[in-house]
Amino acid sequence: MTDLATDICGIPLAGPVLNGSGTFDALAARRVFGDALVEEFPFDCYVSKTITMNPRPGNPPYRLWETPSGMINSIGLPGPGVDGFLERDLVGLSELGVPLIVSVMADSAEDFAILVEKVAAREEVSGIELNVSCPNVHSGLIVGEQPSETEALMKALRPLTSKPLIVKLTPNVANPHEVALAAEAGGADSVSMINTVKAAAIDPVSNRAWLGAGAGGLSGPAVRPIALAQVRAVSSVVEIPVIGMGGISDAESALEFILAGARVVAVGTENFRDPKAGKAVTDGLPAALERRGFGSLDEAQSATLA
Amino acid sequence: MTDLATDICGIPLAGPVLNGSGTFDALAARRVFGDALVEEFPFDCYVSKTITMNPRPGNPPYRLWETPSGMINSIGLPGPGVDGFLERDLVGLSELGVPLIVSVMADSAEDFAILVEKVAAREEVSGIELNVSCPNVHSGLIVGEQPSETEALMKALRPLTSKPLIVKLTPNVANPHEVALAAEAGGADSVSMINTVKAAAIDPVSNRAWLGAGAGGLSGPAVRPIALAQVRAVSSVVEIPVIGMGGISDAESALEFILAGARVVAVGTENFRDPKAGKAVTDGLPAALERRGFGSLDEAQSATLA
Amino acid sequence: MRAEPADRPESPPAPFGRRLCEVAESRLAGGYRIFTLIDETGPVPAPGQFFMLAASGGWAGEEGRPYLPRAISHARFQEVPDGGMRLDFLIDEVGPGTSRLAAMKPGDQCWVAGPFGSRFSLPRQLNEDAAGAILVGGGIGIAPMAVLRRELVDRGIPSRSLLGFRDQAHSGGVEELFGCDEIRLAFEDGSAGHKGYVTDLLLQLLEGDDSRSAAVYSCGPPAMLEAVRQICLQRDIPVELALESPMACGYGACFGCAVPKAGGGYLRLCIDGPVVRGDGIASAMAGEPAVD
Amino acid sequence: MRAEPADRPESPPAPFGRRLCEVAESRLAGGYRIFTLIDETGPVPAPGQFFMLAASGGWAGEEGRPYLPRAISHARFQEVPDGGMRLDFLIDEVGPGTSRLAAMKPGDQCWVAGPFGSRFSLPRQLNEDAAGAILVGGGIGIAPMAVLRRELVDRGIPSRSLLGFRDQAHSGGVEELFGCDEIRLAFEDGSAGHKGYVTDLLLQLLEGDDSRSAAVYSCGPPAMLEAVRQICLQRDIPVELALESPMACGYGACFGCAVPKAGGGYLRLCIDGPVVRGDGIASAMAGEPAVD
Ligand SMILES: Cc1cc2nc3c(=O)[nH]c(=O)nc-3n(C[C@H](O)[C@H](O)[C@H](O)COP(=O)(O)OP(=O)(O)OC[C@H]3O[C@@H](n4cnc5c(N)ncnc54)[C@H](O)[C@@H]3O)c2cc1C
Ligand SMILES: Cc1cc2nc3c(=O)[nH]c(=O)nc-3n(C[C@H](O)[C@H](O)[C@H](O)COP(=O)(O)OP(=O)(O)OC[C@H]3O[C@@H](n4cnc5c(N)ncnc54)[C@H](O)[C@@H]3O)c2cc1C
Ligand SMILES: Cc1cc2nc3c(=O)[nH]c(=O)nc-3n(C[C@H](O)[C@H](O)[C@H](O)COP(=O)(O)O)c2cc1C
Ligand SMILES: Cc1cc2nc3c(=O)[nH]c(=O)nc-3n(C[C@H](O)[C@H](O)[C@H](O)COP(=O)(O)O)c2cc1C
Ligand code: FES
Ligand code: FES
Repeated sequence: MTDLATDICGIPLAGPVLNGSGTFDALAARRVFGDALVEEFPFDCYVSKTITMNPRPGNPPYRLWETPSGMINSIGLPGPGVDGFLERDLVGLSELGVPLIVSVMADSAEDFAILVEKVAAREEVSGIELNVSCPNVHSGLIVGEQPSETEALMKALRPLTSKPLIVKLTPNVANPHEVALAAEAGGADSVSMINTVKAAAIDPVSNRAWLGAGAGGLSGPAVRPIALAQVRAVSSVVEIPVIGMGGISDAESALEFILAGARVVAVGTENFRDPKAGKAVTDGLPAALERRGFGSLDEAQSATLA
Repeated sequence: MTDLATDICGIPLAGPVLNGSGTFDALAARRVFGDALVEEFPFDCYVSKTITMNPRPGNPPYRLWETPSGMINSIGLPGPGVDGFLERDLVGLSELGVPLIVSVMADSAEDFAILVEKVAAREEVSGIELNVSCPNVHSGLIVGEQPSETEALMKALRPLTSKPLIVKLTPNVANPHEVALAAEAGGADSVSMINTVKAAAIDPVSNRAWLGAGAGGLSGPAVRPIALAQVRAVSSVVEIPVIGMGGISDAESALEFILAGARVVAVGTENFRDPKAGKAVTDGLPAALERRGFGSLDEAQSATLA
Repeated sequence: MRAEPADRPESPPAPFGRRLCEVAESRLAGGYRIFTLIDETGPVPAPGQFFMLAASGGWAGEEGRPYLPRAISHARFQEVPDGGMRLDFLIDEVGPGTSRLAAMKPGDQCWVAGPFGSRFSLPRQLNEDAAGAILVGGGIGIAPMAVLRRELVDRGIPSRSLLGFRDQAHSGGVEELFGCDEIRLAFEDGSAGHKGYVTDLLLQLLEGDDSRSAAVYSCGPPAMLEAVRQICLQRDIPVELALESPMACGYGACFGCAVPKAGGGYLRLCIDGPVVRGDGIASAMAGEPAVD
Repeated sequence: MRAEPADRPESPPAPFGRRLCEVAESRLAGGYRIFTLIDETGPVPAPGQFFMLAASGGWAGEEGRPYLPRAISHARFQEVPDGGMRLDFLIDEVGPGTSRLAAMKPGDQCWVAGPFGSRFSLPRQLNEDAAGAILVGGGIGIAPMAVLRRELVDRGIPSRSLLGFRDQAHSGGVEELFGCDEIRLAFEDGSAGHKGYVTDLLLQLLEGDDSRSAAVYSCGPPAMLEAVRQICLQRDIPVELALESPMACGYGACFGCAVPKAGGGYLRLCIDGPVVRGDGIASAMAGEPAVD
């Protein structure tokens, strides 16, 4: 059996498969599936749903729309707010047996700083992902669209913690590598990508926008070719590791991201089709590596794409 | 039978269905299908493949990759160059019995100007589409990514002809409406959108980039939700009409674009699946309009999306 | 008799992951279709619970839809002597997902995850004074009502079922899923039973009855559910509704199935429902797709 | 006898659009599969031409692929007394598209566009001194060779067929599609016929023969085609090859099927091919997907 052990920003991982933020609520899953969820936890590292300063109800329904080979969501970051999360949820998440990355997002650099400090202070937390790219929240400027804004934000947050800071990039820009380079220059330890692609749908009956929030973000296999292009463009210019995602549905597609330059991968929408999708990806990796002629995960991670 | 007659930038059309540039070679189709191609021509207006200054061989193979509900192409604008096109192809295209829009693209404003002047001089030509968005040609700056560049280009070209100038927008920007507003400010008569979305694929055998040119553009139903969002974002801010496209595969999806704010639509990738796809869209429109409660095409065109 | 309505009975955890189950049968039932899966590993599902289903081959039509699994309530279960269960589902073909499920043939495989979600309470848990249960079902919503009715019969709890349909085509499954005891039908087109809405029957019943001893359960189209909810709220009658909402995952992962709560905010219908108390939500019509 | 090799015979225009044809039969043929469509409106296809095929239901697997139609050469046609044609196709299941086509059952419908592309020339058109034809086929590439051979038999033109296979599993269809006259087989694994490459047989034949009277036709894996091409070019023997390349449309619309021309630039294989002269292209291996 091929050894899949690896690491991301110094966090040791039993394998290269994370979940995409917001696509797997481990606490709800434990309620539904019982302790089997923990015993067979499908990811090598758990990324929380994006946490905000204050509790948020999320966007009005409808929040989902199925598309050809994908879906649009407009969830709007419902959640208990950072304090509720740290008080109530973190304990449960620390029982999962895998390293924990907490995703945070705020409207201002000041609030981002508060979130980072509060979250980093907790020893259960191995890393922090900065969501500067959510298309479903009306927070005015999307920091992640501007390299200069991204760099400034990173410079402000970097001194606050020695824990890994991961910047989640938006795909909705002309040149994601510029934003990635800015994140790196500002001190980011890693970039994760892609977040969802801006998308819309029309109600088949009422002729109005289907989504309660008007528009949302596209995910699933439909966006995989877009994600692969962006992962490749970014990983070929930055030194920091890339967490690749966008439409990964099996080991083969996960390996494509690694060949495109990602160090590790995350499974998002596929979790909705199969609660154990993360495990299915991991289980398929040794054979997928072999089919493509790699003796180890490391070989594939260090392959460079011609 | 519902009357589908409409117009785009003053060009009267028997119906609202165009082809996407580069997705239907009417001259080749006539060789293959004979005169039936002309007798049952599937579009209400024909848009040529993008024409360049000089003949181009196009990109090395492979140029195609099938994706979940879509495809990536990296064709690279092969063609006879503007003079070859005007000498040899235009006569054949003028026999199609529908208005003709010629798509052009150049590396510089000067060359764009030459193309526009040469093409506009021909009476067979009803309008000119400016392709400032092709992801498959390495021409340095993609004009269509910068609102200021787009506006400057338009201001340079506008005085050269009174024929309609249509700007084909790239989807690979954070805010397509800014580019659209710039095109409008520069004097464009219409914007067409979306061109293909930057995408990549990995060779399943060699672990290299599959496409000869490294990357390409995604099209087909997979991108439809992205196109709908962009058409909506653009049409809600510009006054000029929008030509909507991106994954249209039937009358229902065509109508979604009209509800999102497009005046007319174009069929691209679906032509590859069905050579008469344009006609299938047109034929299905009356029933689709009725299903959604519209008495006429015009009613749908003037509906505003809540 | 307890002083306070107790919690609902607990439902067992669902097997983690999804599993392939074989299609044993598929048959027309009026305008609907009933198909049967053989589930060898799942626990006995409770009334109101649902499964996420996806045909294992060709789950994707001409255009990459259906892509996500579809939430479907079970309409009946029967334990099989040599282990496992027969699960019946009642399907209304409204789009690519339900059509693909309905097209499965015996021997085909179907991905199954679940059972998921909350179950109906027992009448005494809903209302300590309950004398029995009133079940109000409409259209495809008769499926969970049929399961609840069976459980009540098994437990010896009296129930009366009021079932409403637009027309004969939208009444599939009644004969097969319901016994003939204590059932009253309403057809909007007057083709059988009472001509009109099922809520007419409910109102008749509640007028004759002592409302204080009623416990109402309902599943059906949003407009019907909201009418039932209003009738009960106005009379202070405890009511549980099985709602629908677009779902991607069914187990709390996507936050997509939001339904507005009574006090503001949203619940996740897949884990906080699909069975909710009438006074717990803002409306039965807000979280539903705009289907007629 | 004409002084100059003439143009290829013209192929009739394809019906504009695509049409539904019924699957009449589907059967295993060694490691391959042969299925039969009833085409009621298309013209008789010429040897070398191909069709774009897509199963009409479930053309899209778990993940929205296959999405585009697939280019498939016909392997045989037979006019049906009451109008129309039986079209046989030989299928190698290498991915989602060919697998879905192979899974079609009698009575299923299949979208068909075509026949498309160029046909093989007749021997005298290729080489005015031709005494007959040498057909070199490999693997799935025996399909167009079989059609060409039948035409030559019908026209009374002598031909010899050399067919090469990796192993028995990759030799499906030989018995059914070829008569037993003048056929020589090569198997790389030595399981039958000559042990080795079909090009060995070709070399033997050309050594014995007067090369000046040869006209060679070939279809098969890229490496085999390139070997045949080199053998012929070196000996100045006119050769026509039926190539493959990824295709989206099949009728010249997408410019995706580029194959490098001898003098630089690219041809569109769907309309300038799939049958090309050996000296017209830069290599038989450049426009092919990287399949083994
Ligand atoms: C808990 C629960 C239990 C259920 N139990 C049953 C049951 O027992 N039997 C049963 O038949 N159904 C049941 N349903 C409903 C069933 O899940 C839906 O009808 C089904 O998901 C529809 O899928 P579809 O692909 O057939 O139709 P869709 O194409 O999804 O269309 C259904 C309607 O949804 C809207 N819609 C949503 N998304 C889209 C989209 N992307 N494109 C087009 N339209 C869209 C449209 O208004 C359309 O009319 C249940 C639902 C829930 C939540
Ligand atoms: C003129 C012509 C005639 C032909 N005649 C026949 C015939 O008679 N019988 C027959 O069996 N075949 C024939 N073919 C070949 C056939 O068209 C291809 O094998 C078929 O298109 C493969 O489709 P697929 O979905 O089964 O496999 P794909 O998944 O398309 O895989 C086939 C190979 O193509 C590559 N590939 C290309 N795109 C992708 C992608 N998006 N994802 C993964 N891999 C990809 C891979 O290397 C893979 O191994 C012909 C081709 C042409 C051009
Ligand atoms: C329902 C849903 C909710 C999501 N919520 C978040 C979120 O809270 N924070 C975040 O950074 N990304 C969020 N994402 C984006 C995913 O983490 C991931 O970047 C994206 O979906 C692409 O991967 P996929 O195609 O595998 O789903 C969400 C995606 C979906 C589908
Ligand atoms: C094979 C192919 C070639 C294309 N060539 C051109 C082109 O020459 N000029 C252009 O402006 N757009 C070109 N496009 C983009 C289409 O016109 C259209 O904008 C895009 O494909 C989205 O529409 P669709 O999803 O319906 O195909 C091409 C698209 C494809 C698939
Ligand atoms: S359906 Fe995914 S959270 Fe409820
Ligand atoms: S396959 Fe489209 S041009 Fe040849």
